[in-house]
Amino acid sequence: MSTVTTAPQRAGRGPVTELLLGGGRARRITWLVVAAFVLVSAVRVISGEQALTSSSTISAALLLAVPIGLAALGGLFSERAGVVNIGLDGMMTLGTWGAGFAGYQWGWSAALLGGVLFGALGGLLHALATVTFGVDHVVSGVAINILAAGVVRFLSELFYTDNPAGGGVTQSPSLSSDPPDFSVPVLSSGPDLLGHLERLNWFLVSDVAGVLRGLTSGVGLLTLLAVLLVPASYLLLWRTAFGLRLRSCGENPAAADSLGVPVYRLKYIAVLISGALAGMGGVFLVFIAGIYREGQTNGRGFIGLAALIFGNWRPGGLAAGAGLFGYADALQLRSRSAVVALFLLLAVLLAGVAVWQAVHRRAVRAVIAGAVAVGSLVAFLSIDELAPGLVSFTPHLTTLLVLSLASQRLRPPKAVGLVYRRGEN
Amino acid sequence: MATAGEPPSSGGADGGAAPLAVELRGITKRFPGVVANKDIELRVRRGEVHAIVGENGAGKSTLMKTLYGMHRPDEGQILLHGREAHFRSPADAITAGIGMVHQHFMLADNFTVLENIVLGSEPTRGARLDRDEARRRIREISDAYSLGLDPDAMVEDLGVGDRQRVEIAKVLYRGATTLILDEPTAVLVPQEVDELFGNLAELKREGLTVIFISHKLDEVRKVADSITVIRRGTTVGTADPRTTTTRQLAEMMVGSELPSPETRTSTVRPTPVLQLREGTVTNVDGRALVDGVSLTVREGEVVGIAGVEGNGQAELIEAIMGLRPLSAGSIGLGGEDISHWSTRARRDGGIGFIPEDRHRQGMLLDAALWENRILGHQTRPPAVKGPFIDRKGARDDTARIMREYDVRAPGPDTLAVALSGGNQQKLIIGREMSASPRLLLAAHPTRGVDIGAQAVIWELLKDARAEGMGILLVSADLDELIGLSDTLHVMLRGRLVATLDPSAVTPEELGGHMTGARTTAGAA
Amino acid sequence: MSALRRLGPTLLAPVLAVVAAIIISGLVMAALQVNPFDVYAVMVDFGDTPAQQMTAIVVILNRAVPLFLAGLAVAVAFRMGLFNIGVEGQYRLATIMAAAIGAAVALPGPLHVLLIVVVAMAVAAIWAGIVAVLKVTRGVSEVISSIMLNFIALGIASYLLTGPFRGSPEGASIISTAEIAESGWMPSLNWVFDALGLANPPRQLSGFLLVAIVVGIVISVLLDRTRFGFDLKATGLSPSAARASGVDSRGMVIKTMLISGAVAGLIGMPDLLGSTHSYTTDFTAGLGFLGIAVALLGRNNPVGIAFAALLFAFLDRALVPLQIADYPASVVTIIQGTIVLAVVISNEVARRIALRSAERGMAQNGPPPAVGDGGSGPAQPAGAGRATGAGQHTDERQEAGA
Amino acid sequence: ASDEDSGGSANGGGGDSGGDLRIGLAFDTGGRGDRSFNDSAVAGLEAAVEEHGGEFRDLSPSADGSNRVDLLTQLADEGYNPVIAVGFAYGEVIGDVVEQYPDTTFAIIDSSAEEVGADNLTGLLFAEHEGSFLAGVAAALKSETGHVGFVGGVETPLIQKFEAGYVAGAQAVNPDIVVDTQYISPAGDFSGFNDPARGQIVAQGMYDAGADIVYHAAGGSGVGVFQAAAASGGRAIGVDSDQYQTVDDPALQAVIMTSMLKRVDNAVEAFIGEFVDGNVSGGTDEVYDLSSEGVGLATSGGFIDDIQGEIDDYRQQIIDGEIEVATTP
Ligand SMILES: Nc1ncnc2c1ncn2[C@@H]1O[C@H](COP(=O)(O)OP(=O)(O)OP(=O)(O)O)[C@@H](O)[C@H]1O
Ligand SMILES: Nc1ncnc2c1ncn2[C@@H]1O[C@H](COP(=O)(O)OP(=O)(O)OP(=O)(O)O)[C@@H](O)[C@H]1O
Ligand SMILES: [Mg+2]
Ligand SMILES: [Mg+2]
Repeated sequence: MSTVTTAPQRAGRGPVTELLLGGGRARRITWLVVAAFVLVSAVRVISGEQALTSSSTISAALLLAVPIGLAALGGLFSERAGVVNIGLDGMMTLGTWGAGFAGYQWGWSAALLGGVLFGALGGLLHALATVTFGVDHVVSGVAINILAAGVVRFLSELFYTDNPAGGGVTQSPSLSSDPPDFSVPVLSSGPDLLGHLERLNWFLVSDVAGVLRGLTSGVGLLTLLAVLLVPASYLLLWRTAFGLRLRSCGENPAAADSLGVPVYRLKYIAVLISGALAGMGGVFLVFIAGIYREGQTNGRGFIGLAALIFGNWRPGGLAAGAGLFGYADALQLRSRSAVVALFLLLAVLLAGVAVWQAVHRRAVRAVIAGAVAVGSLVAFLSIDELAPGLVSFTPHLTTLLVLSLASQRLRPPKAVGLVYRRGEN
Repeated sequence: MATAGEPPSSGGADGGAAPLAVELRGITKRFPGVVANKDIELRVRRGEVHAIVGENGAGKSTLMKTLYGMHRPDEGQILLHGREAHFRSPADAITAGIGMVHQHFMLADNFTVLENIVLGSEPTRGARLDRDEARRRIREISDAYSLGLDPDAMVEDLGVGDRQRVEIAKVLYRGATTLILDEPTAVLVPQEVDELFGNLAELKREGLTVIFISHKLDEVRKVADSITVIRRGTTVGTADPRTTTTRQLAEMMVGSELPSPETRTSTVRPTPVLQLREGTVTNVDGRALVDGVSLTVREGEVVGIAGVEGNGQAELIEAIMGLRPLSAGSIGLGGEDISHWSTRARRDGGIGFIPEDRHRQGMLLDAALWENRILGHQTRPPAVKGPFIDRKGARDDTARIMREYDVRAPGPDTLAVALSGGNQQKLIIGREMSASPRLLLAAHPTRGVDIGAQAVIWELLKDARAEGMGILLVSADLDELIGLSDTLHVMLRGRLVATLDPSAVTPEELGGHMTGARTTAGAA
Repeated sequence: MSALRRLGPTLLAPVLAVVAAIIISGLVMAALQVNPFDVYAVMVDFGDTPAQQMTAIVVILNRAVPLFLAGLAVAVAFRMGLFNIGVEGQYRLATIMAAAIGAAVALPGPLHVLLIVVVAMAVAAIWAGIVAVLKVTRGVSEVISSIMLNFIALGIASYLLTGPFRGSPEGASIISTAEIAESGWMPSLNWVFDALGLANPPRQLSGFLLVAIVVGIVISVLLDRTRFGFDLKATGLSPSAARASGVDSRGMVIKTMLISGAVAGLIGMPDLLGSTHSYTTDFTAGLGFLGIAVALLGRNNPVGIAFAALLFAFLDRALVPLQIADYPASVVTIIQGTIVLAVVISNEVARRIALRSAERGMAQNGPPPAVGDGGSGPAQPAGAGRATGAGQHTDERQEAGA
Repeated sequence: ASDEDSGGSANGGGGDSGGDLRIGLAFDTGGRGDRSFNDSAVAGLEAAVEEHGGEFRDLSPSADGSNRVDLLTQLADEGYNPVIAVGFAYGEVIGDVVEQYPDTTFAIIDSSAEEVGADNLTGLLFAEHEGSFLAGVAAALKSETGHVGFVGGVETPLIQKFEAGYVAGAQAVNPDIVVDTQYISPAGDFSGFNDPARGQIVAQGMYDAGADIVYHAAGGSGVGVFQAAAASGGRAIGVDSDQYQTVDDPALQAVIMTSMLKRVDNAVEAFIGEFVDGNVSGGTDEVYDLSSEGVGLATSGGFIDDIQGEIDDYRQQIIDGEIEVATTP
């Protein structure tokens, strides 16, 4: 056989990633998480900001991350099948309405079903436009966002004005039953061992306890489901024949078609799942509020899209993106002074970068990183509390910073966004 | 002997003991406004290698797509082993034992070899994709037909030869008994072609039927048991490869003589136009893709670079164009050091570029021809006046190119995507020539182009050379390389490993150098 | 003649689109048990008196101006394949900066306005430039960074408005920047009505209409007639081919985002300079997102965007009369969404029809006749090509075949 | 859908007698059916129509509120008089409109007319800080942990008035009380009025930190605050309308200790009454405060019956001017 000498080409890594990510992938990630955790714990001890790792913050982070993560998962299915989904937010909106409508009449399980169904309807429309009619994916998504806003308002007018059960044009009556939630006995309820540990404020130990307690107390059914959906999506997309076929539609639909893979049908299924998951994100919001409320999604669909890209179109990655966002958001909602402690975190991180760059004789970069590190330190020491306007974008800025510090090895599905027409390739 | 002008006789002309594996009767396929296939007849015997030849756009691929169920014929019948078949999709054709290797690779780059092969017919255990089973079966096929595949390699990391074999494995994996290969050799070097033919022989021995499309008539005669010639959408006849000459075949196809790429007398002048010194290109991991290459192109000289694809030729060309940075070494253009010039400056400085992949680097497919005329020449007349685009100038000059270079299209406002590959290529060449570059980088200038257009392109290159243009030619077509070049380098793993005299070397020798089978010692 | 033929398919799309949109949204309305004919009648009823009709036109134009600018900003980036979702943040930040600086300085008339506009353009361009720089240097996807920067801009604007730029008295129900002096106001265009002998409506026709027209023309020329525009279009169509042709793709990303941002900076100006004269917490939001829809509807082409902006403005105006006529406001939103989808679908269909006819024209020229087969192209009377009216130049066919 | 509502006015057949009362109402974004502010205004209208006859027409602005001027001018054009604008957002645009229609009488809720200075515009203002003071009193009296909270929707001057009064009230009862205050979104980002999930999370943080009573002025996000209260066994104080009545979930009713009432309905009804009587002075603001029962505390559910006496004391002190409640935190 001829020797083909093209060796694997891997895109370059930035310094931070290189520093932290040597070795096998699982090991690298574990190490990274542990290092980050120790760092945060240390910052908590130094700054005295208990909110950094309190169970209250962590459970809030989980609540904030779940709808974003569900939207991102929705995006994952659709984009892996080659269909860009800017309409996630609209599908989520439909999901909130469906959940409210079914929920006030038949309780929480119907709400879940209703929201998922309504979201899927949005997906169906998107599939119809993009797959059958070959409309530009972004255009269709934008149109669905506009349309969804009108549809939910219209339906509310139809069903909720003068509804004896309550509600109005901007909100549904209350759900007639609440979804169950769980706390792990002994650890987080009853004796509440973790809560005890958390209150000791020990370095690392209390942080671990806080995080664990945040993740194990009062966890809603849907949260549990959403968390499970992440590995489930991975297994479905990467470990089954169905997943392989679905992904092939996003990589090279013509190749898939030539092997008898029903590309159109799969794209339809994927976009339907996408809408259903986004709708489930909407259901989650309805569960928290106990009602449907117009405008409840507040752009979370877009954040979900960002989390999807952040996570390199992978379930684990997007979960990390949603988690990071949720954490930063929870922190700024919990405590404005805790946000200031992030400056210390940034200072430490950038100092590390500066040293790394200096070792590699990249003087300019080292100096820049060092200067910013010093600036962050000064900010940490001199600022007590940030103005509300400035705190409000903590999660967004954090996401952006992480993205620009970590190097980009993003790999979108190759045929994503391209309209596939059989025989035109 | 060729029987032109009439459908193939149904009788067993050459001791036809073998029954028909595939029979196409009166196939007609219309696209909006185009009749791609008209009343085509094709008979393929079981266990033979049956070649289909015809110029670009003759309708070969369309016919094969019909047979593979990718679209339905408007008229006519498909018979498999004597029984009529109706395919609604490739899945039906696959079930019926037909497999197709497409003209353009149908591979997902971001998938592994295994995933590409099993896609659509995955072995499963429960709901899970059974990778172990898949791996086992692929190894089996790979060993049986000596394809040498690594199931877990990423396709993006493979060279063309390997990709080709992945395509074949895809078909074999599905248990196809009839294989369609659409121009499988266009991107292969002779050794790889030989290996492929070895594989085909293997398949034939196993009783498989192969339908084979190629523009390389020598090859066709070498490997095929029988030949069907298609011209402008319809069968013009069949031919017996043992009794028909290449020339006769070509005449059946296009009614013209077979062109040859031979150069006339040497026109090399002493002034160098391109001087590359110790040029090195590394990838992001720091591995050298082009490793200390030095070469000189003089005025009126064609310098050919031979090499198996993926040995750094593409990177070399890109480095000279300024599309990749040199990590070491220098590039001189007519005495000036251009190592740090931008691509635009290099173009302005007199470098013309015929890219290897015309769709990716040479054209804006969704733009009109006159806009494509401007591409790469945004800084100079006649297409541009100051900071503004001169639409009229560009249109007029496009019309001139179309006239002078025989680009067949309705007019400068036609979208480039509507042109056939050969016509696109002629437009690119015309465009690059009209700036009268000092140096022309020509990468695979005739790839996938039919022999008619090929001849035109060769003539154009020869004329340019005679006028004193320096040409750096990269090609996988060894006849073309040997015929056009004044100097011939062989590139292997990023280095120039041999310099050969084109007048003395045979394609087989050249192929030996390219794969490293021969050492550089005896090279001219 | 040939120009008309070339125009044929181009005109077909919008006409088909509007017809389809009317039919589809009519069906949707019928499904919602609303009489579409009545709704359409209300929509096109601009009032009884000339003053009312002119008012309606002014309302539409005033709404169309920022929509047009927003669409233009999005389209510039779209042309080269960049998805600038960040127009929203860009114009909001630009407007508050411009409002604050405009209120802080005293300059003679036109200069004052010019300064405010330039500040707005610069701020928005810088904000968009961050997206470009992050993309070029760190490979951050412009989709994420512009979404994130939208929120960051909103936060910063909020901080500036409540903090350093606060101009409204303590306790006022709306927080705003200090009011810009009258020299910094944009005069209205209502003299046009007098000049044309039309009824002068009580509403002020935004003077920014002229600016928008000029910007539209400039952008149109820039995109379609200049080398820069060619490079931009080429990069959008095929980044790899553009690079091979000598386009500096990184530089293009930055330049394009700067231009897109600069146009985005203008979005808030009609309101700021024409009516509010200060930035407030209630400053019109969401124009950046609508701009995406407008740009896509207008197929990234300045003239198309102008029509799309007018269409949106027309639909927006109908919101009030429809409510007066007892149709729920949500119907209008539904119609808007439906029209966007309908227009887009019919665009697509029209494009395909045009492509078909182009192919047919191609076919008349035949599959390329073989070399040396000189002149034996498909024997067809030249008229056959014309008869199909496919918008192709049959004349050249003779040349090619000969 | 809205025709039956507006047609539901006492006197059928619009415009048959020239002297008929035709009232125009322009909603804040959110529009009719928000079960709060806008609906309260409608309730006032309905009561007025009940009393004086006539009809009314209500219009909702577009989602981005860019057509507020059109709503007002259309209503005036159609001959509606008086025209009432609901929400301070109209404050910015109403000046030009009232000038353009000098013969129409306008009123604006939550925005001062004195700034505009036109004599056909009346501002209907509320002393939210006074009502909130009482809410703070109630919270402090009822709190067992000495720790209460306030969740604001958007950090606007209006909502800050609620915060200022509440904090002052709580501290008046217990100077050592801990009052957590937090806004869901900063000024200019109106999502804070419509995000129950964030409302829940913010309030939950307060309960987690030890607060047992949380007062919200967060519009639609408030239901999240109630959810958090229910989940943590705390209590909450509603706002604007009697939310004990408007929340239809019994589990949430159980945690709504009281609501700070803002009687938009009263204000609207009173204004129309003045209009009918020809008593609208114009160019001035009418402030609805404790003394005029424009603000107050709801008693539904009976949770604050036991402290009613103390609350009434404070109310009287405010009415008498003995306590001056600040309007900014
Ligand atoms: N999907 C299609 N839609 C419209 N026309 C098509 C399509 N596919 C092919 N054609 C037309 O059919 C004709 C035959 O094309 P085909 O691809 O079969 O040629 P070919 O013989 O394979 O050429 P080549 O040697 O270049 O591969 C062409 O002239 C082309 O115009
Ligand atoms: N979807 C299509 N619509 C219209 N014409 C098509 C389509 N697909 C292919 N063709 C036409 O079919 C002809 C040959 O198609 P094919 O794809 O084999 O050519 P190519 O790859 O462009 O050229 P080559 O292989 O010779 O470089 C061309 O004329 C092309 O324009
Ligand atoms: Mg072909
Ligand atoms: Mg071809």
